[in-house]
Amino acid sequence: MPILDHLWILLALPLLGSAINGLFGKNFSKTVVNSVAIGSVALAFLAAVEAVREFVQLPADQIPHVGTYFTWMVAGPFHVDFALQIDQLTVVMLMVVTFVGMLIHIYSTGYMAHEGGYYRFFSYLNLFMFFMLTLVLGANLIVMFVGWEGVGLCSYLLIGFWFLKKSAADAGKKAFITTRIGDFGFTVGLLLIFATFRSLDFQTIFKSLAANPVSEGVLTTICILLFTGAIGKSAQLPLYVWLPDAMEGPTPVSALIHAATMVTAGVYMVARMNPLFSRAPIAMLVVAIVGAITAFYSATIGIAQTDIKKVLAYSTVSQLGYMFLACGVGAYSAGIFHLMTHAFFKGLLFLAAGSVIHAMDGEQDMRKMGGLRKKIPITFWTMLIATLAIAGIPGFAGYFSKDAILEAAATGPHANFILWLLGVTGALITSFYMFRLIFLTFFGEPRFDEHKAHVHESPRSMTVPLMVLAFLSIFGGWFALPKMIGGANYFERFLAPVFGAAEAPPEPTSPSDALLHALLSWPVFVGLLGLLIACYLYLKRPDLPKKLAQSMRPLYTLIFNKYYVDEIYGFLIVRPLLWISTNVLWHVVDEGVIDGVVNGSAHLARLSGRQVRRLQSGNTRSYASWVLIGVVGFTVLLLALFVTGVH
Amino acid sequence: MSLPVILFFLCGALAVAGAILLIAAREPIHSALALILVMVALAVLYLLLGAPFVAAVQIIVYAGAIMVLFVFVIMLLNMGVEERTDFSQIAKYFGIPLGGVLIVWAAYWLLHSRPAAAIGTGSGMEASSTRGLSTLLFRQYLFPFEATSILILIAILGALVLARKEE
Amino acid sequence: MEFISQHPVLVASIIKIAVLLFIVMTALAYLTWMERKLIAHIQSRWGPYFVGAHGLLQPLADGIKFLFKEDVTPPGADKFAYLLAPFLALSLGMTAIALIPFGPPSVLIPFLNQQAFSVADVGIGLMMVFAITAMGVYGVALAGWSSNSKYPLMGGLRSSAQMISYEVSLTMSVVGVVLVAGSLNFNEIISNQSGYWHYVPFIPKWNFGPQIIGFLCYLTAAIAETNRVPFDLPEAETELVAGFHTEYSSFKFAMFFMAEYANMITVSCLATILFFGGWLSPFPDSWKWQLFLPGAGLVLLGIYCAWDTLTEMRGIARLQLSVVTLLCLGGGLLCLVPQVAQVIQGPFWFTTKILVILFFYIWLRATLPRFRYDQLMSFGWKLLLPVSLANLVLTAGYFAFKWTRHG
Amino acid sequence: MSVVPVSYYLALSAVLFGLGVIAFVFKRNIITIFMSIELMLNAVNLAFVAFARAHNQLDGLVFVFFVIVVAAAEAAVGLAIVIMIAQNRQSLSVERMNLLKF
Repeated sequence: MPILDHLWILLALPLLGSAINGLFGKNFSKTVVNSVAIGSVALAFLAAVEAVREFVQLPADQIPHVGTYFTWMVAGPFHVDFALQIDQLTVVMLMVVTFVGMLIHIYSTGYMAHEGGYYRFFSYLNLFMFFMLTLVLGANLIVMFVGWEGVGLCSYLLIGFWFLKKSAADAGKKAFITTRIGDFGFTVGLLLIFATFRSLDFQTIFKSLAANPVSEGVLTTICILLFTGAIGKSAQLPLYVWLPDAMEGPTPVSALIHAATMVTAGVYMVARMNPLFSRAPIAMLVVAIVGAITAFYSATIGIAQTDIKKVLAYSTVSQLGYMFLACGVGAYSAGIFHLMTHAFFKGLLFLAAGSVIHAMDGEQDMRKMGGLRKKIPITFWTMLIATLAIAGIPGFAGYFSKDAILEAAATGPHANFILWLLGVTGALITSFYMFRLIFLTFFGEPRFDEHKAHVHESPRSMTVPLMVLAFLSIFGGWFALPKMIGGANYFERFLAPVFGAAEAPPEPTSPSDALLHALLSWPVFVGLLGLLIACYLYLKRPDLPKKLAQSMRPLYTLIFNKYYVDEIYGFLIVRPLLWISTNVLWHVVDEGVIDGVVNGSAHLARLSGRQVRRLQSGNTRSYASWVLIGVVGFTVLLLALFVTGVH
Repeated sequence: MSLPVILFFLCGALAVAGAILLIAAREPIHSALALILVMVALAVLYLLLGAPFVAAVQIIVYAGAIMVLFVFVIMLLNMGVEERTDFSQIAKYFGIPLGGVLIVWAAYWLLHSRPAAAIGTGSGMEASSTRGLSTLLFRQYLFPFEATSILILIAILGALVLARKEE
Repeated sequence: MEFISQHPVLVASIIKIAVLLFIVMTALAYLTWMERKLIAHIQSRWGPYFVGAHGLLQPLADGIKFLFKEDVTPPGADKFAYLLAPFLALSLGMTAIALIPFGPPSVLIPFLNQQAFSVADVGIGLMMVFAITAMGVYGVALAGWSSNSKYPLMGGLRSSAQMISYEVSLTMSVVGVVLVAGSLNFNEIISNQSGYWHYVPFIPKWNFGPQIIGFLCYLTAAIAETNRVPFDLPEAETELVAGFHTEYSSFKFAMFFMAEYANMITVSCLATILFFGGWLSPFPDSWKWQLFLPGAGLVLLGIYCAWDTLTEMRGIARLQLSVVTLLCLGGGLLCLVPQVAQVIQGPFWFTTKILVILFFYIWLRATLPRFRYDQLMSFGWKLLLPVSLANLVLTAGYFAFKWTRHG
Repeated sequence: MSVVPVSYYLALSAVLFGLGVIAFVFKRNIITIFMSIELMLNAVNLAFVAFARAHNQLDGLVFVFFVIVVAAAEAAVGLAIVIMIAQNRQSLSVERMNLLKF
């Protein structure tokens, strides 16, 4: 059977796995849980592959291919089907999600081997896959929104997986609430869209948009509202604060949700809605600005972090910034491209970091590491590859995508020098702190007690995914290779039908200067520069960083404390909120009004009961008399009616 | 004043008297006897109404079995006369008067409401009524009939369970 | 005169009731005599002998004795119920007999054109009889309760329990007959039994044959219903002095006695009607000589009495017996008159059959020991009822089969 | 008058029923209260028969049968219960059986 007509299978498989593990997993052995979880995801992956195979053979006029399964809700003009669609963009996301997801499932079996609530973890993970696929496949904004919120839920559950640890539970809450703020905007955006287009179905929206132009103001509002949602979900300024804390969750979770898939949902959404955005220049500009600033800003924070995962978290934030920058300057395909490569290398980075932490028995502070190069070679090499990729060293995946983005920022239709500058600086800092991470972790002398911490390479189940991802981090970007020798980017060409309206096709140039231009581009330069600086500071003169910190203490402390953003938020938002909640909502509204009503009614009931219970005399004759009274009353009534009716 | 009319008033009076006696008597046995009197009187009325079979059943089952059961139980327990306590004010001041009201007023209503449909002695339709009754009972009302048999069975079981001595 | 012509039913009924009462009373009295005599002879004694020839005046003497005895009412007895009980018992016992047809309905009373041989020919006579006998329990129960004494109470309890228990199987055992006859009317039931089995000659088509199980059940239940040996638990002398009527004396006691015998007669009548073809003669109508059987019988009896008078009797007894002789001969000769013979036919057969059954009753009493109470109950519920039910089912099944076969 | 109008029968049944009700409220002895219920049932039966006669339909009589059957069942169970009560409480007065109260 053509699986395209049964896309729901893609959703059903992980959901089934989640249900089985969640309901019965408690009594299963680890093997069973593993086979169920991985099996479901692997099957989903295979189904996705098959779907893509069939998709590729589809004639162009049947794209996007929409499958409507049942009418979900109908209220007057408001009509929502449960419909799934697949087009080029979906294909990319589908492959990324299912494949990386599968790898991370496998990895988790090794990483979580010694954890309690094993089945719970995998049930959540499968559930996440389900929602993520819903998000990606949804053919209308409502279905997409379900996935959108669902992944948020799973992220909450998984961040707080060790809910006995207060920090983890708090982090979960923080993530949920912060994203909720963004989602509020997103929801309003949905309402506005429906109000404008009388539909929430992607194709319908785009068609009607193409047919009769909508006033730019409305579009801008819509786009900015949607973008707030993206800001929340994809951790952009000013709502990025939840992502670093989300590192409380298990590392595979960080890899899957907070690097590879969920956080990129915002980017996906913006790309999906590109017809709207591209008609709203101001919104585009906002997106671009937010993206660029985030990219730069969080990169700077990354410099001073000591927790290995925190560094990666901030780098994720900044990479997401790059993606939005791409979208903002109209290079959606570049954004998605970066999304994909980022999924590979950032996932790899996290997994490798996880492997390091695994090796160090849960130690996350880079200052207590060092010299692990020999002890855990596989982890080291794979992580190095990922770092080269993210730093944008030519030949690695990250190079192509980041280059495409910056080029778009520089020469694209919406080119803007300042944004470009921010991007480039960000790239420099990125490569610097990434290599700082590498050097601190793997080079130099061990800064931990060798005898106490028996460092060991991770099991096969963890290393294999690392290697696979490393492979992808190298070759995952070579779709763009032909561009260097003057061709067009395969990736861009593939995605052209989706973004065609938005993007101008790249003008062909002659091979030689294309190659030259590519190799002499700024990204390469800054990438190498960052590498050198890091090398100098942390290999040649390990004492220098401290001196630097001393010399520019205020800046350092500012950065080290992440610009005190959490504190500021706490002071500006959380404290007032707490105060109002405590003194008004709690003591006045809840205790005074609500409890008053409840207790009052209870008291009333008791009073009346005390009176009425006298009727319950236990004396049959009294009861009989009451019945009799009722009977007489009724007959009187009936006969009265009868009389008036007849005579 | 033809025979049936005389009989009607006679038996009606007997029935009412029996009912009043049932209330007045303090000795349960006397109440039971009064009730039997009522039943017999009613049986005669059924005869008047041309339903001899029902009359017979009334006597056999009601007077002959059910009331015997009552008498039997009264004798078995032999708890003496009933004590006229008045713990229930509501019954004293509302129940009984209301009952009186109900009687008078319902009787009045029934006497005056419908056009007085005449009823003869019903002689001559006895056999036919019995035959028709049986056909009705075993054809149209077969299911309820069987249901009642089940009901009886259940009642027997219930009585047995209740009466059984726990050892 | 004119009232009579207006209400023939009333007048006829009154006359018939009077006659019937007289007959039944005497019958009761002499039933006691018969019983004592029979049992005595079975036990090779003489039985009552000195009051009148063959003790023929014994019942009379007893009656007088009862009348003149002191009537004691135990202290603390419930006066009303205590009085009511014997009246209830006797009157009910009598009333049941009023429904029995002693002869064919064809025979009418002159001038009034009403049936001669049954006081009330009700459409559902059987049901009515059962209704009345069902009420019979109260006599016993009330008597037992109202005497305010230990033994009567127990006797009353026992008998009421026993009676309601056996009444069930009594009714059940009869339903078979009702099915056969397809009617509850006595006359129809009887006329339904007329004729012969065409494949077994000379055996009248009485229900006795096909309903043999029903008959046996009926007989047993009937004996229990009338508290006779071997089911006379309520008045088991050895256990409860005299059961429910221990405290009764003088005429009230007599009434209980008569009530018992009246019930015996009733159930015998029922048995006759239901199983032995009531007033039908066992011989084919073609045999004309059977018309003269009653007369001949009486004459023979008279001749025997005459011989007895001349040989055995002395003094006053001879006188008395000669009176009897004359009565028998006269009656016999009267019965030999054809018209009279025609009329007397039904009652003659009916009484003969009743006498046979009564004889059986007495015979039982002379022979059998008494049941134990629990035996009685378990017998009634666990054996008699199921068997009679089985009989009912069999009969019903037979008819269902038959009717489905042909119309 | 030579025939009895049906309304007379109905009135009689009404009176009997009312008396039954009064008995129910007035009597204190469980068994007699039971009897008053039977009295009411009888009154209803009378009404049934009267109506059956009035409309020349036998269904009413059938209903009478069912009523009687139900009454029999009720008596069987009820009296068993009464016996239990009497054995446990040594009293038949409903007014003394008021454990089930506030």
